[in-house]
Order: sequence, then structure tokens, then C-alpha cells
Amino acid sequence: MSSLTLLGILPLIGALLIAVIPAEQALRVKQAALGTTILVAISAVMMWLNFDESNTAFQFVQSAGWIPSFGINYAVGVDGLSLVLILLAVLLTPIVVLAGWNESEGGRWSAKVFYILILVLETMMIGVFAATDVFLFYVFFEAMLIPVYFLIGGYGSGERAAAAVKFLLFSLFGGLLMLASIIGLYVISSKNGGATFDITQLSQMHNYMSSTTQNLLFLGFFIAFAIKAPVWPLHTWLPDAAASATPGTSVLLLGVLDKVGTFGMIRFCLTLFPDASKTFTPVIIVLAVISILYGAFLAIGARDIKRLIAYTSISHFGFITMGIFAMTTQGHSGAILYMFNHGFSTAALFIVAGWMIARRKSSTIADFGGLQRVTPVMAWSFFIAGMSSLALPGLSSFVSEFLVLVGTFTRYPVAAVLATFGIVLAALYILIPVQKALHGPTTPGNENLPDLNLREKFAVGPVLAIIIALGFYPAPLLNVINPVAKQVIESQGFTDPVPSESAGK
Amino acid sequence: MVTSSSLIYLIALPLFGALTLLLAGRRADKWGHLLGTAMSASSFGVGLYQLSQMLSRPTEERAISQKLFTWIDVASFQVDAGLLLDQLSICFVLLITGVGTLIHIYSISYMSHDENRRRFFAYLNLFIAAMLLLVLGDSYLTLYVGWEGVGLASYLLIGFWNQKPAYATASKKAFVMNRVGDMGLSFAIMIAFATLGTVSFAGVKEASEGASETALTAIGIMLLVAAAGKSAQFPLQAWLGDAMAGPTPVSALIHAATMVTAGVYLIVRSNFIFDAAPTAQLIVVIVGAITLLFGAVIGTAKDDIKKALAASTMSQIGYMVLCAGLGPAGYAFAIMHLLTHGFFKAGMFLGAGSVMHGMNDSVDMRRYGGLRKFMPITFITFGLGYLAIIGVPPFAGFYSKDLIIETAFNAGGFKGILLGSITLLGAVITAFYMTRVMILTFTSPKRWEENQHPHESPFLMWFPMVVLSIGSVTSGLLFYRGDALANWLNPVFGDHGKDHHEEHLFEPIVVSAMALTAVAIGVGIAIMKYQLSEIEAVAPQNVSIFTRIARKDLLQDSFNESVFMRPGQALTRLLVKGDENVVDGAVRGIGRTALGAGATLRRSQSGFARSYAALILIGAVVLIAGIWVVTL
Amino acid sequence: MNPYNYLYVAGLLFTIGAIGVIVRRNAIVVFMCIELMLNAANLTLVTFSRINGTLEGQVTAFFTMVVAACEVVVGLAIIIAIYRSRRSASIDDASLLKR
Amino acid sequence: MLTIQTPEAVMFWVLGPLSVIAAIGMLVVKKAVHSALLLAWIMITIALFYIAQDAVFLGIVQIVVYTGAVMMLFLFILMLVGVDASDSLTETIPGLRAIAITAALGFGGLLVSLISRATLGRPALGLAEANKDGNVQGLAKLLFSDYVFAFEAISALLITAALGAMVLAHHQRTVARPTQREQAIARFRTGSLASAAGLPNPGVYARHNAVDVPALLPDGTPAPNSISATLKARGDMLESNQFELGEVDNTVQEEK
Repeated sequence: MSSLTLLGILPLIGALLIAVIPAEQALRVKQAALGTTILVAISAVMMWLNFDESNTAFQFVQSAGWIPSFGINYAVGVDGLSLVLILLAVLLTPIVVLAGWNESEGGRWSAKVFYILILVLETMMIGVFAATDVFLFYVFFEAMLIPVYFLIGGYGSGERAAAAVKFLLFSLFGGLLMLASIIGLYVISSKNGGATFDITQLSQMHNYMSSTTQNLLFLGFFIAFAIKAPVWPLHTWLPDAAASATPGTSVLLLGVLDKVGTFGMIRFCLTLFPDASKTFTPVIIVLAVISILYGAFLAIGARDIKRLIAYTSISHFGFITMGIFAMTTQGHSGAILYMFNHGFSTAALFIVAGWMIARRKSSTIADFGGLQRVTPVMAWSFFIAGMSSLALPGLSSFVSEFLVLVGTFTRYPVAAVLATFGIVLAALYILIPVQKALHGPTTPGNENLPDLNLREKFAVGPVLAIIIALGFYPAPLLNVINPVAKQVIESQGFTDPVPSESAGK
Repeated sequence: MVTSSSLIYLIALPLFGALTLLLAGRRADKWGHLLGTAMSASSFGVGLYQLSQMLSRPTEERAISQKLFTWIDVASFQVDAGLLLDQLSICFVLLITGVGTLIHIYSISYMSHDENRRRFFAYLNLFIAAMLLLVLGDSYLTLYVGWEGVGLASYLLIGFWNQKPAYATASKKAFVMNRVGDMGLSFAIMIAFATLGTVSFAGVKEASEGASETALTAIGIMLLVAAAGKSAQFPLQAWLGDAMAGPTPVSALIHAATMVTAGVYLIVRSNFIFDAAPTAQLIVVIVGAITLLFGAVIGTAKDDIKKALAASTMSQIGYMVLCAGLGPAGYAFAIMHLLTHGFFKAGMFLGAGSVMHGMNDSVDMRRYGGLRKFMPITFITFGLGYLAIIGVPPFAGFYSKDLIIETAFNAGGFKGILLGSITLLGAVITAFYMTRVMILTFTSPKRWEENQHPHESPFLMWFPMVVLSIGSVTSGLLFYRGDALANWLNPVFGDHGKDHHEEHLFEPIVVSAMALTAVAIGVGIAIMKYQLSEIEAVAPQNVSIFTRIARKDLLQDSFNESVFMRPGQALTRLLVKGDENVVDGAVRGIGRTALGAGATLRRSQSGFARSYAALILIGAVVLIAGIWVVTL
Repeated sequence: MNPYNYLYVAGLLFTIGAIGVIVRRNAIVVFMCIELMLNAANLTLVTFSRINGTLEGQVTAFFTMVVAACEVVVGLAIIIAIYRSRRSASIDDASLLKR
Repeated sequence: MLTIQTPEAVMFWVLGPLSVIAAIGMLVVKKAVHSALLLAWIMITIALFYIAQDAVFLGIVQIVVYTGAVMMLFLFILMLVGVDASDSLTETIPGLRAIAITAALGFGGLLVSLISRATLGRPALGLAEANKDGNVQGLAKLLFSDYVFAFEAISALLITAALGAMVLAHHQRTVARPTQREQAIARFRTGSLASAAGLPNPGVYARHNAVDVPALLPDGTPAPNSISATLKARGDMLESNQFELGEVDNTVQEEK
């Protein structure tokens, strides 16, 4: 059994362990969940250390027949792209558990169920990024919805049931289109050298498709992923879901689950349908630019802090999508790095916003005010997270955002220029809530809010540390990412644009 | 190029101070200001050491660099975290750390009553570190880090008293307008990478030699946008006046001496681009000229002493930008004016702080008057700074401004005459409004309430003022003598620096005479208008439309509000509504359609078996009709 | 005469039975109309049997009769059960499907 | 080759229209009993058609099973439900009747049109050949050879249906039947002793002693609870006021 499979199973074992703990011992349940997730995170970091950066093929592979009659395998493996995202998932999960220590209270079910759902979700997240069999990926892709559905619908706030259903319907719709495309791929593969779901073999199939077929199959995949990584105009589920879910769930939802969308665009859309990708690139770039500006404007207009963060994410996902389809190494590396960084900066924002909401019992920005004087540590945490969100140089998001912009500019200057306006809007959508919530006179009712306790400091500390550290030294991740980015770009038949003025040198 | 491993200490020391003070929290309240000052001072020490090292090396080996690590390395996009200390940077390093240390010392006393003094010093240290990174970075991207870093520090310091909503808004405004400028810098870097394939200073310099003028013009214009944002140049000047919301030492350090001059640094640093892009240069000159007058006009109308000084800063930076835009002839003079301005303007701001300190934090000059007797040291140091800024020989400003005016006239042709006249006009207005400040504050009869007790500031406050006033007296001559500064900086500007325009429109002595005449006119008008006539304690309202517009900062805020802010807000509201009703509405519409279809079809499910039977019959009819048609 | 004429009669009877099922409300009458339709179908079976010269049609008709008998037994039992609980033999009163 | 003899044609032309008319009658008569009688007539007609078409066995079975057993069942149930109850023929579901008749006309029209267009491609054969050993023998040969499994399945179905009918018609008690003792206690505990001695018998003190006429109480008012609940529910209770004694008539009338 490969270490990757073990990594995926670990959370499930934790979930089983929790299942046998009586529901009344909530503290024991939480400790077990935290222990498991930390163990998983450590294992994943070990895997990272053993990862061969120079090798662009899948590593830690394992393959076993699952449904042989359809050529479906349990096949897993990681390359730089999946590794980064798996790291993101397993690092965020313990933080979510620790930060949302009391989140499961007030839910429809017990704390036990909450943590079992989280752990099951962690397995799915690892699986979805590790799967190298398209069918297996699809299974994880859809199965992932189930724990999230219950986490939103069972433990959220406000109109949680409606938000959960909206999320589920959007995702299912996309998933259905993708399933149709997967079946189409399967049929094509069975006509051309043997039915298979193996991603590597399927990536040769585009040679056998007509351009119409390829375009249609591409759209099936792309729409599913565009819903997941909300690209305008398929984004409206996200603010509702994020506003209704618990902060921890929102972190996993925006931080990790939505990355499946952008991950899928690289892993499936680009790899399987290179020609269709080229056809649709202009449209997608336009959508990405719209997402960037649109998300930013809506974030500026948002009154609810959770919705605000959700809208900023739409803007950021616009950047990621743009970087992916810019088809330059810089854009690609930047996009992949952005996925990781966005996970952490959004996590920090959501975690701290969650604490603010829990203390103030309101998520309306106007209800806060003057928190910097009352709860300085919490205010600073929010501020640093916000600075990361607006991509302040020196924080991790800057490197990725700038790479995306530079990478896009060399091929699509107009799009990059328009997207750059997003950084001014970013300053607005971060500084407006900062001003309203943290600055100004202390709003009545806020005078006695407690500052972060030790547990909360331990939860947010690592996130901020990673944000700052990666801002100054992104090399550890870039070294893993670059080979993948290069390989994808080359397999698409692209080369980076040569500097126009120094071509002669 | 000589490499060194000690450059990082310049930045690391204040950064360490900032992080320590922020992380230690209230525990550091007792000694925080001392640590902050010590870190700044030791950074200054390192700077002096580097200067001595530099002086000991031959001219061509004076620039040294340090590569810390590879920051970003993606295919052809390679950026090192590298530092570069050359003759240009060292001027800035010493200015930043020197003036910075003095202002740290001043702040110990000035902020002694503020319970958050530790945090203030943390921000100051953070600023010093970021500013040093800005001037030491060896590529545009590392510069960008410092560039936004100082923006952040400026934001934090302007909003230091952010419990007042107006101050919080001012800090936000500063950050956002700076971001507009930063966008320009982003564009510049992107264009540089796309056209030249590199973003390091050395790389761009090398590649620019063979590059087309179009690309370089684009880069140049974008760099100018960046400089305009940071240096409060037209049209991104509106934030500077509001930035006076910060504590006065901040205004002195950031919004007078150092950060706002970063734009000038950027232009001078990018001399190889502007030299090859005359169009961009021309725009630089235009922007500088407009700002020069713009700031000066605003300065005449302000009754708030800090805002008057801020307007003056804007105007003086206009001089620098204009001069930097004049190409090789001007770079050194721009830097010279920048340095002398750093001394006298910082000194004057500290003086203003001292006055406010003695006047219960009042900033209204119409409520001052006759403070000469009560604050002699402040009066003298401020007065020396005043003489420097209006350009009275042999004070510092005389030399630097005189050179700028001369360079402007020498720009050649009509352009030269126009620019020279503008700079002269600026000198008149400068002399006028600075004299006004002096008279209103110090020499006119007192207009303050009886319950106020103006008093001289303590030693820790006047000491830095004295040091700075010494600088504003001597620095000009120091730099001017034998073209000391120009020769020192020449290696940075390559060969260009040497070929001065030898054809003078006017002899230097004539220019000096004209400048002095201009000063005399300005001072004379001011004395007539203020010293020899009654000053009202409340600003008169029955004034001309021009005065009113000038008081409103020449409508800059109204313009921004009506052109950017309001439409932006309207657009935001529109999009929010649109997202709710149109985009999400479409989604909900699908849902409603499904529900509606269900509700309609549900009516057929009446529960009456007979209606079901009727449906079956209809089905049978359809079926049989089908058969009938098929078998036809 | 033509044996197809029996088919016309069967078709008419079937149609009339169908109308009866729809327009009559008394469950027993509805049931009788169903029987009428079954009989019409049987008549076609017998007629086709004769036309084709084999007995298979008659066998099928025989089975139909038996099934119809079963159906009548169960159906009437249901009517009785409903009548007992609702005191009505109108099938419109048994419209619980609506809710 | 089948040729149809004149007597059969005569029979068809007489009985065919009659059966169709009877079927239409089924739709329009108000009383279910009349419908049942008309249906019985149609079934007999059809039995005759069977016999005329060389399906003697089926004809007999049709008469025995349908008109004998099935129609008896119908009538029996009708009696349980109420023979006299007549249905209203007004339509309560709007538009249904129009839809039904239009659809049925279309259906019938299409059917007839289809039958008229259909051809077998060869002349009709007749059953003379198949029935040469006798109709019953021919059927039996098929039923017990080719169709024996279907036959057995059908028989199982019949038994199941019988059981099912019993289950459905069986009234399951949900509470234990009260004993006489319990009933007596319950009567005395109702608060009023009026019913303690049990309900009055119908008509005992009245001038008519029929079961559907309420008894008269000693004060001359009718006692509705003297009537069987079933009769009351069915609405078969007679008005009692015609038997009320308004004022005691003291004049003695001779009954001749």
C-alpha cells in the first residue's frame, strides 16, 4: 500500500475512533479529531520531504483494479500540483479544528457527528487531489459534497438549509455535466485502443476526437469546475454558502474545496483537451477578468463580513483562472501558488471573522467598530490576513498574484491591465471593513469583548506565520510547482513569449 | 560589482525593532521607545560605516551589492532578493536613518503622553525598514516591496489615532491613492518584463539600450504614475493634505523628508529609461510644473499650519520632479533639493509640532501669534528652515532651488523659458506663503485665548530641531561646493551626467538675482498683507472665488469624489443589486420555473381517479393516432 | 357479411366503456364499465381467433375472463371496504392521492 | 375459407346495434341497478356472438361466469350499498365530460378507421378446421399443453384473489368487543338514566310497527334513536312527524 493511500485512510481511522467515543464526551471527541488531523498533517509534510522535485511524473503511485469490466481502477499518485493542494488541505484541517473548537455547538447534531464529517471530508479532499483515475476522481468529487452539505445544513447559521441545498444543486449540476463528459471520454477511449479511465492514457485521446466533440467534452468539464471555483456568473452559491456555514466549514469550502475547480481546470481541461482549451481561452480569460472586478465590487458593497470574504474569493479565483489560461509558465506557477496562498489568507480571514462574529453575535460589519483598541491581537490578526488578501508585497499572496499578472501580461496585456485594477479595488474592499470594524470609536456593546485566548492564538499563529514566510521565501513551494507548470505549458504546445525588445540578444 | 554581506543589517535592525515591539505588546511599553530609537540609530551607524567604506574605494567600485536569496524563480522570471548600495542609495540611507533617528528622539518626548507610544515606535521602525528596502532593492520588484511597505507604514501612522473616524478615513484615502500609483509601478514592471525580459535595475539598464522608444516611454509613464502616487504629484496629490492627520513627527519623517520623495528616487533611479524616452520626460516635467504651482497655491490659503507645510512639501517635490524630468542635467539637482528639503522641511514640521505642543495641539495659525517670545528655540530653528526654503543665501534651499531654476531655464527654447518662469513664479508664491506662516505664527500680535500657556518644548524635542536647522543652514553649501554632490552621483547616471548643457540662457548670476528678486517680492507682499495689517482670528469669509477655491484645495477632493468615488459607489450599488436580482435572480428564476411547472402540472394530479382515467384515454388516443399516422 | 364487423362493435363498446369510466362517479358503475371494456376486448380476441382459424385467441379470452373474475372479486371487496369507512361509493370521494 | 351464413348476419345486425344502444344506456341511466341490468344484457349478447363465432365453450362460460357469477356479485354489492341510491349525472370536475367525450370520439373514430384500413392479406379462415374434434376438446388440448403453466398461474391467482377479497372485506376490530357488563356499566354512567334500560324498539308504541319508523315516546315525541343506525345512515328513516300525536284526539273514531 502506498503512503498516499495510507495518508488518505488516516482520517477515516480517526473518524472510526471518534465514532466509538460516546457523544457526551465532546472534549474527548475534539481531542481525537485534533490529534488525527495533526498526525495527517505531519505525515503529509513527511511525504513532501520525500517528494522528488525533479520528477514530473506521478509519484507515490498505487493502482488496483476496482471495476475491471469498465477498466476502472483505484489509482492514486501525486505530482507537484496535487502535492501542493494536498498539503493545503491537510494543513488547514487541524487549524480549522483548533480554531472552531466550539463551532459544533448549536448544530442540529452532536459534536461527534461534526468531527466525523470533517474527517471524512479530509479523506475526500486528499482523494480528489490524489486520484489519477478519472472515474475515481469523479467519485471523490461528488462524494465530497455530502459531508459539506451536512456541515452547512446541520451546523451553519441563518438560512443554512437553503444555502446547503443551493450549494448541492449547483455542484450536482456541474457534476452531472462532467459525468456526461467522462462517459464520452470513456466511449472514445474504448473505440481507440482500449477502454480506460486512466488520466495519462486519456490525455492522448484528443488525437482521436473531432473538434466539436472535444469542445463539448471540454465544456462539460469546464462548467463543473467553473461552478466549483466560482467563475462569474456561476458564483452565486458561494456567498450564500459561506455566509451560512460555520467559519471552519467556510475555510475548508473556500480554501480547499473550491480549489478542486481550478485544480481540475489544469489537470483535466488543459491536459485532456488541449485544442478545446485553446479555442475557449479568450472567453475564459474574459470571464476571469469579469470575476476579478465583479467580485471586488461586490465585496466593496457587502455589508456582511462573511459575504465580503466570499466575494473577495471570487475575485481571487478570477486571478487563478486567468493565470491558468494565460498559458505561460509564470501565469501557471502563479496560479498554482495562488491556490495555496489563497487558502491560507482566506482561512485567516474567515477564522478571525468567525471569532469576531462569535464574540459580537453578529456578522454585520457595521456592528463592529474600534476593535483595535479592545481586542488588539484579534484586530491585528484580521489586519494581517486582510493585507494578505489585498496582496501586500512581503506577504504570500503578492508573489502569486504578481506572477499571474506578469504571466498574463506577456500574452494577454489587456486582460492583465484590467485585472490590475483589481488591486486598487482590493485595497478598498479590505480597508473599508478594516476601518469600520477595527478603527473608529468603539461601538457601544463592544467594550468588553475578550481578546484571543491561547488556543485561538495557537490556531491563527501558524497561518499568519506561513503567510509571511512564504511572502519572503516562496521557493519551497515554487520548486515543487515549477516543473508541473512547465510540463503542462509544454504539453499544450506553448512556449513563453520572448521579451519583444531583447529578442536579438 | 563588489559584494557585501552587511547591507542587510541596515534593514534588519529596524525591522527587528518593529517586530519586537509589536510582538512583545504591552510588556515593552516601558522601554519600547528606547529600543526603537536605538535600532534606528544603529542603522544610521551602519549607514555611516558603509559611507566610510564607500569613500575608501575607488569611484568605479563604490557600488556594492548583496544577494540574500533567490526570491522568485519561474522560468525566465527571476527575481533575487538582492540589495544594492550605490552613491544614490547611500544619500537616501543616511537621510532616512539620520532624520529618522532625530525624529525618533523627538517623538520620545512628543508622544510621551500617548499610551500607545510603543506601537508608534514600532510603526516608525517598520517605516524605516521598508523605506530602506525601497532605496536598497536592486530590482523593481524588491523596490516594490519597500514601496508598498512604506505605504503600509504610512497608512498605520496616519491612522495612528484612528479612533477618530476622519483620521481613519484619511489613512484609508492615502493607502488607496497610493495603490493607484502602485498599479502604475505594477504596469511598469510588467511592461519591462514583457519587453525587456528582466526587472532588475542592472538588467533593465542593459536591455534598455537596444529597446524601442515606445516600450521605454510606456515604462516611463507608468513609473511616473507610481511616482505621482507616492510623491503626491498631480493628479494623485489629494491624499497628502489629509495625511496630516497623523502625529506631527510622522508628517515630518514620512510626509516631508523621506517617503514622499520616493517618487523622485524612482525617477532618478530609472534615469536610463527616461533618458531614452523624451515623451515620458516631457510628461514628468509637466506633472512637476503643475504640482509645483498647485501645491504653492494651496499653501497660500491654508490656516492649518501642518496643511500649509504639506502643501509646501507637495510644491517642493514638484520642483524635484520637474528637475528630474529635465534629464541628466537635473538628476543631481533634484537629489540635492531632495536632501536639503529633507532637512529644512523636517525641521519645520518638528517646529510646527513644537508649536502645537505648546498650544494645546491647536493647529490654527490664526489662533497663534507672537510666539517668538515664548518659544525662542523653536522660532530660531523654524526661522532658519524658513530662510532655507524661500531660498535666501547662504541657506541650503538657495543653492538647490537656484540650481533647479537655472536648469529649467537651460532646458532650451520656449520650454526653457516657460519652465523657468514657472519655477520663478513658484519661488514668489513659496516666499509669500512661508512668510505668511512665519508672521502668523511668530511675529504678529498674539491672538490666542488667555487660558493658553505657550511654552518652549523640552530638550528632547528641540535638540533634533537644532540639528536639523544646522543641516538646513549648511547642507546646501556643502553639496554645492565644487559640484560635490553632482560629482558624487555621476557614476550612477553613467556617461549622461557629464554632458551638461553648456549653453546658458542666462548666466548663473542672473538667475540667482532673478530668484532673489522673486523671493523679495513674495516676502514683501506677505509682510504688507499680514505684518502691517490686522489679522483676523477667524478666517474671513467674504473673499474672492479664487481664495475660496484655494481653500478647498483647488477642488481636488470634489473632483475625485464626483469623478471616481460617487460613480464608483453607484456602480457598486448597481452591481450588488444586479448580482442579487439578475445573476442570482436567473438562478432563482430557474428554480421558480421548476416550481411553477410543478405547480401547474400538479393541477392535473387532482386525486380524482376519473381525471387520471381521462389522461390515460388521451394517452391512448395519442398512441393510436400515432399508429394511424404511421400506417397511413 | 364480414367478420370484421364484430371488431367494429367491439371497438364501439370499448369506447363507450371508456367514456363510462370517466364520466360516471359511482364506483360500481365504473367497475361495470371496466367489465364492458374487457368484454369488448374479449370479443375481438374471439373474432380474431375465428379469422385466423386457430384457438389461441379463445384461450387468451378464457384467461382474460378468469383474470376479470379475480379482479371483480378484489375490486368489489375494495369498494366495500371504502364504503364501510366513508359511507360513500363515489370514487370522487376517494381522492386522497391529492394530498 | 369462411363464409358467413345469413342467419348469423341477421343475428349480428339485430343484436349488434342493440348491444351498442344498451351500452350507451349504461352511461345515461341514473340508477346503478339499471346499469347492471343493461350490462347483463350486453354480456348475453356477447355470449351469443361467441357462440355464433364457433366459440361455444366460451359462450357458455361467458353466460355462466359473467351473467351468472360476476353480475350477481355486482347486484349483491349494489344491495349492500343501497339499491335505490341514484347517482347525480351532473359533472363535478369542470371540463372532464367534454374532454372524455371528445377523446373517446377521437379514439373510437381512429379505431374504426384503423380497423377499416386493416387487412390480413388473406381471407378469413374460420374455425371449422380447429374445431373438428369439438371446440371444448380443442381448447383443452391447448390449455393443458402449451398453456399449462399459464393455466396453473391463473388458478393460483384465483385463489389469491379469493383470499384477498376476504382480507379486504374482513373488518378488523381495533378494540375488544364490549361485554354486556361493560355496556350496562357504560349506560348507567352516561349521566342520564334515560337510556339505561336500552334503546327503544322502533315502532313499538307507534301506530305503525315498521322498523323504519321511529317509536313514539310516552309524551308522544318520536325517538330517532329507536331506528337502526344503518337505516339512518342510508337515509331510509321515515319522517316521524306524520305519526306524532299533536294533541290527543278524544273523539273516538270507529274503525270500520
